[in-house]
Amino acid sequence: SVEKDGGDGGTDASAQCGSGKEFLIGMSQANNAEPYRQVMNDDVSTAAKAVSGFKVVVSDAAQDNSKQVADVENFLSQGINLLIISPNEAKPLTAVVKKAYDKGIPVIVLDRKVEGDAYTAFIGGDNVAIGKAAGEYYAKTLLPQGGKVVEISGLPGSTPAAERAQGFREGIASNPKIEIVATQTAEWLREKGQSVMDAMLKAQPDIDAVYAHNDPMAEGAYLAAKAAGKESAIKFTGIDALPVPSGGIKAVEQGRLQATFQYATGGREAIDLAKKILVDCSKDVPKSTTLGTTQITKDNAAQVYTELGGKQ
Amino acid sequence: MNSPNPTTVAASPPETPPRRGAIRLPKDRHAIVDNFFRFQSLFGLVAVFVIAIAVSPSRNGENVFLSSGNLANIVRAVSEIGIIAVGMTFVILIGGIDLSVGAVLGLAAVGSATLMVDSGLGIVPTVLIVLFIGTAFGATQGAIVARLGIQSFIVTLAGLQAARGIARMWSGGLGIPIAYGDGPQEAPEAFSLLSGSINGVLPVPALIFLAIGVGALLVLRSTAFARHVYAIGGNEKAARLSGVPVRRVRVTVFAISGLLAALAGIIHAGQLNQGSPNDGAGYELDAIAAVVIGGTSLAGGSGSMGGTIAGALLLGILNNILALNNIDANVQLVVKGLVIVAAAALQRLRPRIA
Amino acid sequence: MNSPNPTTVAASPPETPPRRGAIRLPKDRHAIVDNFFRFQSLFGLVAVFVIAIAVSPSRNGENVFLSSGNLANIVRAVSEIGIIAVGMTFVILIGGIDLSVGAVLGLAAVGSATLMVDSGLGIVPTVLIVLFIGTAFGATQGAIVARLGIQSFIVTLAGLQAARGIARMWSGGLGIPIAYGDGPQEAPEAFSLLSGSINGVLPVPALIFLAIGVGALLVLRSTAFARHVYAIGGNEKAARLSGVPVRRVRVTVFAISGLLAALAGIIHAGQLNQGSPNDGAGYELDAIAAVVIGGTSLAGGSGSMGGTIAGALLLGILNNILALNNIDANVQLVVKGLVIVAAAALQRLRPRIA
Amino acid sequence: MTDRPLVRMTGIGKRFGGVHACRDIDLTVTAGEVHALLGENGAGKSTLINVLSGVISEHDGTIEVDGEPVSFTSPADAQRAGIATIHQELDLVAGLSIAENMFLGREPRTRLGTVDLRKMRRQAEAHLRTLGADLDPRRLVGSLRVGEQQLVEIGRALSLRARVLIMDEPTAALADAEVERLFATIAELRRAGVGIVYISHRMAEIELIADRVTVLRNGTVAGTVDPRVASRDDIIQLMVGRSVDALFGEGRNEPGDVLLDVRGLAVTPRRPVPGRTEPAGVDLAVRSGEIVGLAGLMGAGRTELLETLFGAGGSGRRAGQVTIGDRPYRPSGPRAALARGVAFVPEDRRGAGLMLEHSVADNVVLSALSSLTTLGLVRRPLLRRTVAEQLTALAVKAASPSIPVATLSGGNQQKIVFAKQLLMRPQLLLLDEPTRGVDIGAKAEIYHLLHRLADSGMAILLASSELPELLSLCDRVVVLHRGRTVAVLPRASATQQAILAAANGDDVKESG
Ligand SMILES: Nc1ncnc2c1ncn2[C@@H]1O[C@H](COP(=O)(O)OP(=O)(O)OP(=O)(O)O)[C@@H](O)[C@H]1O
Ligand SMILES: Nc1ncnc2c1ncn2[C@@H]1O[C@H](COP(=O)(O)OP(=O)(O)OP(=O)(O)O)[C@@H](O)[C@H]1O
Ligand SMILES: O[C@@H]1[C@@H](O)[C@H](O)OC[C@H]1O
Ligand SMILES: [Mg+2]
Ligand SMILES: [Mg+2]
Repeated sequence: SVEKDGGDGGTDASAQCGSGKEFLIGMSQANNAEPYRQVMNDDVSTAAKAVSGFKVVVSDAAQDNSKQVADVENFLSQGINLLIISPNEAKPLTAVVKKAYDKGIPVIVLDRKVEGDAYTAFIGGDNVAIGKAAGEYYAKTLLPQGGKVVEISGLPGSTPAAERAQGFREGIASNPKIEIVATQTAEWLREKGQSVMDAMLKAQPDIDAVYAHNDPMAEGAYLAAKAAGKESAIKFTGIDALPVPSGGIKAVEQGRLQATFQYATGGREAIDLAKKILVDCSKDVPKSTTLGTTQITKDNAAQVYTELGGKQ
Repeated sequence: MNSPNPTTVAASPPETPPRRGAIRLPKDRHAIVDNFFRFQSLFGLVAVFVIAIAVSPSRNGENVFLSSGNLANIVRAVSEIGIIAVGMTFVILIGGIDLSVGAVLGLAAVGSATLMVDSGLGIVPTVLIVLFIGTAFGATQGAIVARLGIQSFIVTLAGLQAARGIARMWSGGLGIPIAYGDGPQEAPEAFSLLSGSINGVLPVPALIFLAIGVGALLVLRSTAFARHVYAIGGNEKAARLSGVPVRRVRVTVFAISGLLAALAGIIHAGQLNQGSPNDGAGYELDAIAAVVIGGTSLAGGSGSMGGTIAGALLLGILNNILALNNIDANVQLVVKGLVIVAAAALQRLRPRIA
Repeated sequence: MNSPNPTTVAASPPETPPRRGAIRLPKDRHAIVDNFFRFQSLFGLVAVFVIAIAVSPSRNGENVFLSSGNLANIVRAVSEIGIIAVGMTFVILIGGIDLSVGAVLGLAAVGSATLMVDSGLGIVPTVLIVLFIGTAFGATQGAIVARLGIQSFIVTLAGLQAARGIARMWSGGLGIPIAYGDGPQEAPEAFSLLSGSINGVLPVPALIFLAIGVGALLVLRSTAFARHVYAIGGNEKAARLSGVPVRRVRVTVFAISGLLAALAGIIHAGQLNQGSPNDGAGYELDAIAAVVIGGTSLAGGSGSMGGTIAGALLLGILNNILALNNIDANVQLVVKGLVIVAAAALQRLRPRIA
Repeated sequence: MTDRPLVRMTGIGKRFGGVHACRDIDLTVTAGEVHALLGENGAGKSTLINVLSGVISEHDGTIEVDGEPVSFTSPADAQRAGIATIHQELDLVAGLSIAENMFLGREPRTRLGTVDLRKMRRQAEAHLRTLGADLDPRRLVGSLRVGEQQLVEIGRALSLRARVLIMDEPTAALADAEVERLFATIAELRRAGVGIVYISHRMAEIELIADRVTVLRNGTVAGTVDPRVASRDDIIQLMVGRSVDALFGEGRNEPGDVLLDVRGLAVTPRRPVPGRTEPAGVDLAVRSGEIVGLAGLMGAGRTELLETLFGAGGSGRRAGQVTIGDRPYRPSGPRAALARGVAFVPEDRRGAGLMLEHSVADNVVLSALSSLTTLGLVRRPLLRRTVAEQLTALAVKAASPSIPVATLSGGNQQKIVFAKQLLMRPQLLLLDEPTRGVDIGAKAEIYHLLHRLADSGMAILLASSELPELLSLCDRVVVLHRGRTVAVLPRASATQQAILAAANGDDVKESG
């Protein structure tokens, strides 16, 4: 008989909670190649080191839903005590996350949701809100007189790209003189940001600002403008604000970007929750935590960098 | 050297009844060695399998790697790559390559989801349409290769881009989730069987992969078509002179590859309950790797389907055992590279015929 | 047969005047056609160039595509792929393939940044070390191919993974930013020249690409090494029997590919002011595409460096003109696919020799 | 049997670029005749039969089969019309078995639609048996010797049961015994009313089996003669436009010191390759200025011996002693052999000798590159001059040095392989079937050339399956049997019978 997998009851529950025990935490990452996600891994690992008994294993799905399903299955074979997952996409990972959850393994979902409620907790930012915050910054602070904006978007089809585009439009709605003159994708990548900007500098006469869906693309666009001698005439903003040397905060501090908006990884928060669940035996953890964003400009860059524990 | 007397070959008069014994392969050392090496395409797989058992962690005294659930997962995880690799084997045997398979998988996944969810079609029409799209896509590429004489690498690289672009446009760029039920915007429940298992042991995709694999193995063993495939890859001119319909075979081969990539896409959608235009990115390299590790030559003309199946399983076991041992993802990359070379070296132990 | 004394064959004194007339191409229609098709590897480039001019938007009455700044950008944008493609041409000419180049680029970019910023080395030692690493990596792959007889596809696919893994471990997974200055953790200012231009017109990477391209073109035209490369790709056995040091040439060719990939990595770091382990992902396919569009056969033995350079520029122009016209990303993919096939078809117009 | 022609070709013409390979050729084939086609290398023989066999579909002129005009667009068309062809170059698929090759494109099917392997094997075996080849039809063609492959090609053509059978140099790779068998088969076919077009450069064969001879010259018919009436000289005259002078026995210089000395050479391969006969006790010596022949039946190990001497044989343990000029000689590979002044012309020119798609010039200079370069840079003018001289000296018929070797006629391709090795100015020249497919005029020139090379002090070791060639050319003939030296016959005592007896393993007293 053919039957659907999963839902076969949670007998294989995680080890009993309590202090002084060893816990294996599986961290299933969607794609290590993105700096944002690498930092998320680092945040998880660093935070876990501070908790005695925690051991974290990170797997990399390299942007492949199927691979991520297999990664989680492998975690289950090994017998992890808790799963942290930053899903590549929601729907495809829902079933396997449910499978883990139904086995009694606590699951913390980071950054992108899965469907339904078969997980222990979700921690993530709100991309529409971030896009909106950026839009409002454009409308009120960056381009109060209006101007021509070029949008460099993330990977087509990814939710953050869609939501950041949508939020931004909501944010600039209050200032009709702001015009998005072109949108091109650079697939989250710095080098693509550069080459896309190269072409746009030719095609678009008077660009006032570049709204990039993340910092690497903003930096790439900046480099292109610099090569054309236009870096001071155009303003650049990004999103992510990673507290690492190659991140957006430093770029703001050093004057390349005008602003960036924090997209928190939730890594530390996830380990905090894990500790509550595994060590403190807490039954009642918040089902959903939305991480706020911080607007970073030259004024607060250095300070935020330190606050977030950025390495000098 | 107790080979049959070579002089008799030339000198025996026609009346002499053929020395039957001499025609058979001599059952001597060479024959044994030969027979042993017939299974060479399995050497790497066996080696990796044995190592995997040895280094597997154990849980509650049980070897985790060997647990039936884990083995099932392995076959399930390689099933899509495996199905694609079966089609790729035909393409590589004629000396071609098909880089479009991953993108066709994505297109098929999007197609499956859209047709069922948005257009409200049933499973059978959906599957037929999607398989047709994949086959037509492959056949078109094959026709371009065969008619215009452009290298298949270029044609299918372009095909990759085109299929990806079409899939993105069709889906609006976003993954199309598949919900099951009888309502509008819902897919027939039966489709979700693709993510199920037979008796809770053998995952359906794994079953499909093995069925396709065995089927292809038989095709390659016993059809005239297969001989034409080998002939084109081995010596195209000889094939043409012998009246092999070279162009038609070429088109057929690419059509098969497209068909199987579309099938993998349907399975992909069924397993993941979604069709996304980015599905299958990079699968082409994995599939080619499976074929080549299986001992098929990229130059065409030599190789086997059994090798391909073994190659796909080898890659799956490798991924699995590295993960089971909690190897860091980056270190995994390096180890995987080394093991792949070692496995490929095992497949080559036998001296080549000069 | 009024041939001169045949003993001259072996002992021929160079003084014997050769019968010039017999060797010249007849100056008839065929010769003209032949000469025309000698430049066939440029056909696609010329066509795409003309189309680009035609469809380019114009600004203040000026053709945007043709503006010097834009043309410079195009060459800059393809310079890394172009440099890699030059190395790839050698590899493909011997009938191999090098999938590791993108990863080696990433490794080299990380190396450049780390050595200058973290280890405080100067530009010259940094560049030398990084180039050495790339060369050694390539040579190792070549040695495995040559010694163990494993197909280069597999060896370099493994190499890709290994290089990527090493780069991630070396850099901790994140990009290493390059700041300029004299302080600690700062790279020498001169390194930033890589992102600059000569006289504000010719970008430095473009210059390097063109220099390497022309250099390789001359190498391929006039060295014994190049003839060995072609010979191995044309008929390896014949090459070996003719005394070509097949293994050594093979190792050298992969070493060149590694060297040039590392060079591209250094340029990449210099252009982006950072070295990230993920740099160069997928560049291998673009580089191979440039080579193949340039008319070099993946079967080895035939092709030209001029074709490769033209192929790289063609791809660059294509990307540029699509972006200039602000074409939707998904449509771009499809259009790109179609144009690539059309360009490749142009390169094949000439009737093949049966 | 009637005299109504099975096939009538009228006004056939074909150009390749600037080369007019055939022009205005008429040819008929009647049932039950062997119609021989003769001509120098490049005369247009293969082109003409390629037109008839559907390989070349665009040409001038008309073809009639049984009086009906036909136009073939593919080899399959011609096969359907009852015309089967054995092409000059071996065009088999190495990765398929003998049976699969013989039935490629028309595999017998079972009721399930699968290939009827058993039937295929049985029929393949039967056809091979007619030719006296005792081969397992399941063996891969890639593991066969060249001669065996030739038999498979012939068997394949026979299996088509054609009414017109075209044979383009079918015996080039065969030894005498197989040739006899083939002729017996041809006689049977002729009796059955099959019309045969037979191309060969071996005059003796033509005299033996041809009913009619058409001679091509420079792409046109030079004449059609009755071989029973016309003399060999007449035919040669028609072919080359002059008579070919008597070849041999001109005053030869006294040979010098022993250059190559081989004693008890034996190779035990690390992993034996079925069908290869490695040296298993070879003794021979070649002096400078001497031409020594290697004789033996198919598979006697001549090729393997020459390969071993060139450092290109299989790897394995080696016993015995080889010296060149008194210094031990054990090359690690062809490169090392060339460095010691040893050159090798392999038997399989397409597989081992040439880069077919590359230009004539590139092929000619490949071995000698180091003498044509300064600091790794090729000296073009010198290269061009050298190539021109070599082509002229060997009378290669090529439109230009820059055309691909693949477009040369078979015999001219052979000359290119030759030219390449001679450029190395070796002290020892190893030749494996050097005149295969070479026309009679060119053969004579090669013989002259070999004599002169020997006179200039070169040592030559030559393996050939054409006994007359060995007998007339060599100072001594070494006979191999199963990889061992079984006889060394000096010129005086070397007769066809003596060689054959030794080659068959009959006891022969060593002499000389
Ligand atoms: N495909 C081709 N392209 C260009 N030239 C060709 C081609 N095939 C044959 N030729 C030329 O046509 C002429 C006739 O060649 P053909 O092969 O018919 O000679 P042949 O009489 O069979 O000689 P051989 O005895 O050496 O086999 C030669 O000059 C040859 O170089
Ligand atoms: N089974 C095999 N696998 C690979 N190569 C083979 C095999 N059998 C023969 N050969 C190769 O074929 C050639 C010998 O076959 P060929 O037809 O030349 O025999 P021959 O010349 O009649 O006999 P001889 O052995 O005396 O040279 C050699 O190059 C040999 O290496
Ligand atoms: O840069 C980030 C990208 O890598 C991730 O995939 O989505 C969120 C982005 O901010
Ligand atoms: Mg011929
Ligand atoms: Mg031989």
